[in-house]
Amino acid sequence: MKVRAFFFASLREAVETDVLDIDIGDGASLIDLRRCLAARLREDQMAALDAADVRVAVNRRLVHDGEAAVLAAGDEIAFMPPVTGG
Amino acid sequence: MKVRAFFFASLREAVETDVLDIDIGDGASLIDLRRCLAARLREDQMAALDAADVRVAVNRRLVHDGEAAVLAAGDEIAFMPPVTGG
Amino acid sequence: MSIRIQEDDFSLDREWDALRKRIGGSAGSIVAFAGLVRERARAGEEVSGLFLEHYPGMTESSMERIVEQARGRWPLQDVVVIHRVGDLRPGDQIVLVLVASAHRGAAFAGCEFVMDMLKTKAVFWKKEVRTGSKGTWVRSTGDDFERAKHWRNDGE
Amino acid sequence: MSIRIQEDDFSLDREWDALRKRIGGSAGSIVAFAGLVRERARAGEEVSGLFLEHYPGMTESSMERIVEQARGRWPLQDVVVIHRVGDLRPGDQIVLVLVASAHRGAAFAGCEFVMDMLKTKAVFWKKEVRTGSKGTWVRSTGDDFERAKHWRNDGE
Repeated sequence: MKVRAFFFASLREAVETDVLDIDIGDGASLIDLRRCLAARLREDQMAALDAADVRVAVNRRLVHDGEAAVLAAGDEIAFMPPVTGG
Repeated sequence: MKVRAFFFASLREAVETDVLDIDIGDGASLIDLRRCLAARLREDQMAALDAADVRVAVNRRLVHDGEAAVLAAGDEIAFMPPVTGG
Repeated sequence: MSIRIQEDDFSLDREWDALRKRIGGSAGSIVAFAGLVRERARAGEEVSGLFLEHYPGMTESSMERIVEQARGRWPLQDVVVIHRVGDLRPGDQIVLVLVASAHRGAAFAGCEFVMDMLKTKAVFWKKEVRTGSKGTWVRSTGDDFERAKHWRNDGE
Repeated sequence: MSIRIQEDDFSLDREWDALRKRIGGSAGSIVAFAGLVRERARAGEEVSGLFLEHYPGMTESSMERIVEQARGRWPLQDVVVIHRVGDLRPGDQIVLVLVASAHRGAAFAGCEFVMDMLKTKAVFWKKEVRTGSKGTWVRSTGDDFERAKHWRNDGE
């Protein structure tokens, strides 16, 4: 199935793109997605995505239980560094 | 000497004028001024001026020590009910 | 800095633009408060208007003192206070307080402080006018005094 | 009620007038906060601009949640939040929060709460751009987190 990974702000700069289309096996989890990304990105890029303060949203909802979430075709997975508005 | 007494808001309504010109002896105090006013105003009007929450300003400065202040010719004495702005 | 008393309405837009020109890129936060005439009094009765009275000279001094106190407590770059007097109708603007600071906490606190002091210390008198009645002179509420008092104890 | 994200500048005047029309004589207090781009970063370095980024859809939800929380805590008659994105320059307006209430304490608290939450919870990213450097992504400060936290403990 196909999912899309989005990268914002400092992570967009680190990964050098704002979106990656990813082909992944049905029923894949976020852990599987990270493995896919690790295969395509440099080590320093993965380190940026793996930082403790990076939050992940699936279809624009924060995933609080983390890596266990099972993905579905067409899912949008966003990697977000710490936010600040105002 | 001549001084002027000003009345604001509810006191203006009670006294039925916003200002009274008063002729008073040199060196008169606020106590003397009140005596002068008592001679010219009705009892209910004086009661309004004597209310505990009425503050008195001489030349636009609050008189904190009250009745002892000695007046000078041309002084403006203001009788002010509780203020509220905003 | 500007402190004014006027019968005419004020334009928030004009004051805001002038303030922004004065502060340029030096202050990051502007807080504005506007008080409007409410169509109902505290007890719920319909109000047809508000009459505001002041004591020229003394009222200005009382406002200046309030603004000075605010500037002594917080790093405020600019403060504007405009207070209307005369006859106002429901929905009309009564008062505008604009505060600019590099720190939003200071801008909020400064603006709220000025308002709380205007409610209890500034030399104005307000009469609520009602259809078919003589009207009532408004007094600061217990809440107004509590708010004014809290600034004395509070390190904020 | 209005929550918007836009590249274009906003007009406080237009928002203010629209708000006043909506509330009529029913609310006595309006508090406005505007955040402007400062010409100096926290450490004092000159800033040539700010770049703001958001996540369409998710950012709006985060703002709606903040406004809902504010309305759950205080009796607010109307709330407007406008947040700009894209490239901004020193002195430019970034964000506008307008809150109307019958009670000035509620209007002040509601506006300050929304700002404190925007600083720490709203899905935006800000980069300070400096002449001759790559720029720095801004993070909420310790003070921002303290302010956001104080609303949790505080009965205000």
